[in-house]
Amino acid sequence: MQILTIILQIAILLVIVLLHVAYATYFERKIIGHMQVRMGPMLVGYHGLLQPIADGIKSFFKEDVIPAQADKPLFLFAPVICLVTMLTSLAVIPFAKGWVLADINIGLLFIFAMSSLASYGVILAGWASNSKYTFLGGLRSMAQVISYEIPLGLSLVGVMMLSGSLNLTTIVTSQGNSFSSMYLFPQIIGFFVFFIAMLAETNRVPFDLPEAETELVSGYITEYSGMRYALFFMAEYIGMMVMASIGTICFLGGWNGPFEIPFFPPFWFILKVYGFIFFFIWIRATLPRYRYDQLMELGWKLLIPLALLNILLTGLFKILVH
Amino acid sequence: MITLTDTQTIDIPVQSGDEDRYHLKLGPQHPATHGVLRVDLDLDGETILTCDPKVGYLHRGFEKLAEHRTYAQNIVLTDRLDYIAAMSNNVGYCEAVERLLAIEVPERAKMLRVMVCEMSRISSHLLWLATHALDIGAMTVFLYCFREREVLLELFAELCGARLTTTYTRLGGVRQDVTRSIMKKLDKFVEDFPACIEEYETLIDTNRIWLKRTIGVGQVSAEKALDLCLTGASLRGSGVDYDIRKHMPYSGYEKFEFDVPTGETGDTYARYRCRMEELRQSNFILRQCIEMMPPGPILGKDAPDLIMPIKPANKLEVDVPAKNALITLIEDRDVFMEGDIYVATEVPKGELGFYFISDGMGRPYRMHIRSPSFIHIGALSTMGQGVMIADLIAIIGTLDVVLGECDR
Amino acid sequence: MEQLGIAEQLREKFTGSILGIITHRGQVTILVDRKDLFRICQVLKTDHKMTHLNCLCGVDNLKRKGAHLERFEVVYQFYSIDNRTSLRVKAQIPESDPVVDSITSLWTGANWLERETYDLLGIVFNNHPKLERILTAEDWEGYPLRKEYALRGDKEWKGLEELREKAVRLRKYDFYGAQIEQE
Amino acid sequence: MVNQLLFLYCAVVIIGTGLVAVRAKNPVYSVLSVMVLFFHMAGLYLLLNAEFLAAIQIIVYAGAILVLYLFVLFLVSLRQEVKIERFIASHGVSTVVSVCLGACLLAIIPSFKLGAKGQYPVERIEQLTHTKAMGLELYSNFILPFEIAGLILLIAVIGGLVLARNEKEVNE
Repeated sequence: MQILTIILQIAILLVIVLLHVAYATYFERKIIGHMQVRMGPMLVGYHGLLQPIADGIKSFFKEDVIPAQADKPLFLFAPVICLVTMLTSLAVIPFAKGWVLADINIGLLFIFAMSSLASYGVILAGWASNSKYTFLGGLRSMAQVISYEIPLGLSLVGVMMLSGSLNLTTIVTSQGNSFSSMYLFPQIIGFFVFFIAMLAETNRVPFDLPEAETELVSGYITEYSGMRYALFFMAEYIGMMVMASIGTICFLGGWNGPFEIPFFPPFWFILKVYGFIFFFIWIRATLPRYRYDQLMELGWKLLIPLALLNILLTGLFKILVH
Repeated sequence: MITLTDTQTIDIPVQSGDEDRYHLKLGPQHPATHGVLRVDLDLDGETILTCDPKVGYLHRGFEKLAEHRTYAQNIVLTDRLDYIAAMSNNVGYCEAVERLLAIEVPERAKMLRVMVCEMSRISSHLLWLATHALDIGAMTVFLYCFREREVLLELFAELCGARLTTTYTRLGGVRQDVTRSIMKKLDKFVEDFPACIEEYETLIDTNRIWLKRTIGVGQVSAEKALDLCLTGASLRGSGVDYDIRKHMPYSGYEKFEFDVPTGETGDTYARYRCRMEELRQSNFILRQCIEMMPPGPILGKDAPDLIMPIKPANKLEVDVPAKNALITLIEDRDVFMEGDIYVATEVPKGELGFYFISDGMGRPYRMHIRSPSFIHIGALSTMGQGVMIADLIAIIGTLDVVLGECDR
Repeated sequence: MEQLGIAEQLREKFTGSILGIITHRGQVTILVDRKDLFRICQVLKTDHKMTHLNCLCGVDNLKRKGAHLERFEVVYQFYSIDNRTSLRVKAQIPESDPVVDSITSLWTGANWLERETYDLLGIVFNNHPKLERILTAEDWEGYPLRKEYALRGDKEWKGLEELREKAVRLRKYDFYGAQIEQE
Repeated sequence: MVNQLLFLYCAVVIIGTGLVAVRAKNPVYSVLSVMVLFFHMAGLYLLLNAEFLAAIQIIVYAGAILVLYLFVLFLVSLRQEVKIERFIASHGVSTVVSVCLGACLLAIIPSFKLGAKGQYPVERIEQLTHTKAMGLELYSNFILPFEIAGLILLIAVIGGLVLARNEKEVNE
């Protein structure tokens, strides 16, 4: 019985998240469209509202082209790795008090582990396609993941120190209810580092080097088509959502809001996540792309020292308070 | 299955020898090569060791073709050179032929030519800015530029019926006169455009990432730029004040007031600044055009007919194209004298030169097109050495090449 | 006229190598012996500040009659940005030995222009770093801009068939270069 | 019962993937099977309630170190690697070595004692949470070895930097 409930919960969560993914693409296109003096999708449904469904149907029925020279098992498996790891990390995210599939002690670490595994999908996709562009995309992704995992982890150490826990629910509750007690304010440096590292971790502009369109055609997904291409896309958007959720939980006080919303406790959480995603999209419409070495420089020479400084300051602060 | 004992030699490119090198053939189908340019790269990681551009995928043999068509028929070919600024090519070609055949052009036609030239310069620079920014990753500028370019292309369509392949000029003048509605729309465009330039600049000009990606990238000194035979904004970005509109004025450019912006550092950013300044200057010239447009005919009195003498009457050998084309022989005119001429015009991409040899017939004996893109791509192998892939893309963008013009 | 002055100076300096000076429509052309071409270009670049190479192209004179004309000529157009003067230099090249010195060491930009001339006309440039076909395919036959070359041929480029054959042949191998068993 | 079944599953998979890692002809597959192996190692840690260790196992070993291995693999010319003969030529030698190793492993089995002993039995860890228990232990009793390990790593990092820099200068 218990297993059945869990399966039901998982199913509900999956459906909701996948719908969100579908409509995140829609909103990305709409928002960027309006930022770029055009309309975005307009034809399918009222103001293109059914566009994501049409896209889904299209990519589902499209031919799945597998290059003759590709390493077939890995080529087929790579998008699945991406998607599964991203979906798995959803399990530990608390959407509201008690609204979490698995309230484990090391929630934060679990998400790190999953996101670092997602890079295997990218790397293997790049290698297995047996194309030079995908290979370079995979190499870039590897280097990027290795270098940005570190500041991403370090930026959250401050939060762990303040809350004294790796459990995501505890992190939210220890921030308290009021607006001013969000970790955003004591951890402003950490938030800055986290935000940039988060963009890099999800391969979004200005760090979209693994799939840099004008340099590497489409990077690691150059050879993919149809549903497998869509799987990568879904993984990217779920990654965005997971990262936005982590940002919300660790810095913006999770589901706490100025007042309680009856019957729907995750309201504030979802609102904050939407805010994050809007930022993602806004940045994509605005910024140019970094160069590979500049990206490395930013990661190693700016973000990691800043994150370490943040840890030091937080430690000093804790010592002084006690 | 893998069969380890099979080590037969086959043609699959297996890396061998120098393992540090990674060969990448960038293009000809690649979003950032502006057409069908292929660049053979030897990479060490992401750094380019050697860079070898390959062209010719769009070679249509215009120079050969031109020898079999009359001067007037060849105007159509010039549309297909730099298809982004066809007007400038039309004007450049006609200026050259008119110099060769000593044909007078009336004042109004000259002014109209300047007008369409500057319009196409703006449209070409807008496309350059759009794609250059897109290459570097800023996608919004792309659509902003296309918004303004659309106005210009619509004006072209209204003027001569085509947006890209205009064939607007004729030997001795232009094909169509402007209407009042065109002038009104152009006036509005000229009025609004400076604000648009500022809009683009607010988006990218002071962006830290943009500066990081452009300053110091693809740097060439003035001496090196001359050595590489760069022209246009690519040369002026290095600080050489060479603009054919000032140096060898054609089509009445000497009557206009405008500055030639030059850069100092010769890097991608300097060239970007130069072209942005050129947009302003072109707009200023357009303003003067609107104000100074003289009345009068648009076609000179001694403008030749579209039909031209193909053969001197005493020769009777007939070759294939003359048989197929519906061209009748008319009497020789004395303007068709033997001789050669090189006339260069300043097109958006740089110096577009036409070298003609006439043997006294209505067809060029030899037409050579000095296309800026061809020479700029030739410079790529020098400029692209030792940079990273992303920088190479930026350099291809900053050189502003069009492969139709390069391959001819 | 300044251009003529330069031409005269050159004639004094390279006696015997300057075969003639032609003025047409205000543009001055000097015909030079191909032996001294490189040195003349060098003098033009250094002494007369002709730093800008406008144009370099070859011409096939097969159907053009003239006392001074050989089968081919190579045309160089120079411009001095400082003095605002231009000059055209033509070197005559006989059919039997279509060779001329390369000026790539003076202008790197001449590299591709010379390659193009070689590609389309078959004029060989001495000391050129990489004299290969550029606009046409590597294994193209004939030189398209020569006057005897037909405007329209009657057969496909032979590389096309080879490519097709190669594509069929390589289909038999997999990622590791091993032979795929036929199904 | 469930725990024991899980342990059995993990152990079998670990042995299987370990064999695959050694036997696979394609080095990329070797690395990938090692990754699966690390996963099941993490599973074993989880069975012992050592969730922190499990997470670190995945983050550090699977997420970072194996990615580095892949990096190196991709940088060497892989297709040639695939074609050449395997590096151990004679099966005799390898058989002897592995039999000896197996014997060693079997010989130490009796010294294993079931159940965790000492200051931190499973119940205590469950109560404290593993992360906290480990942190307490590491930063109190084992602070000196911890610092020494950190120092050694620092030296390695500096050494790597120095080596990389020297090579660059030589190249220039």
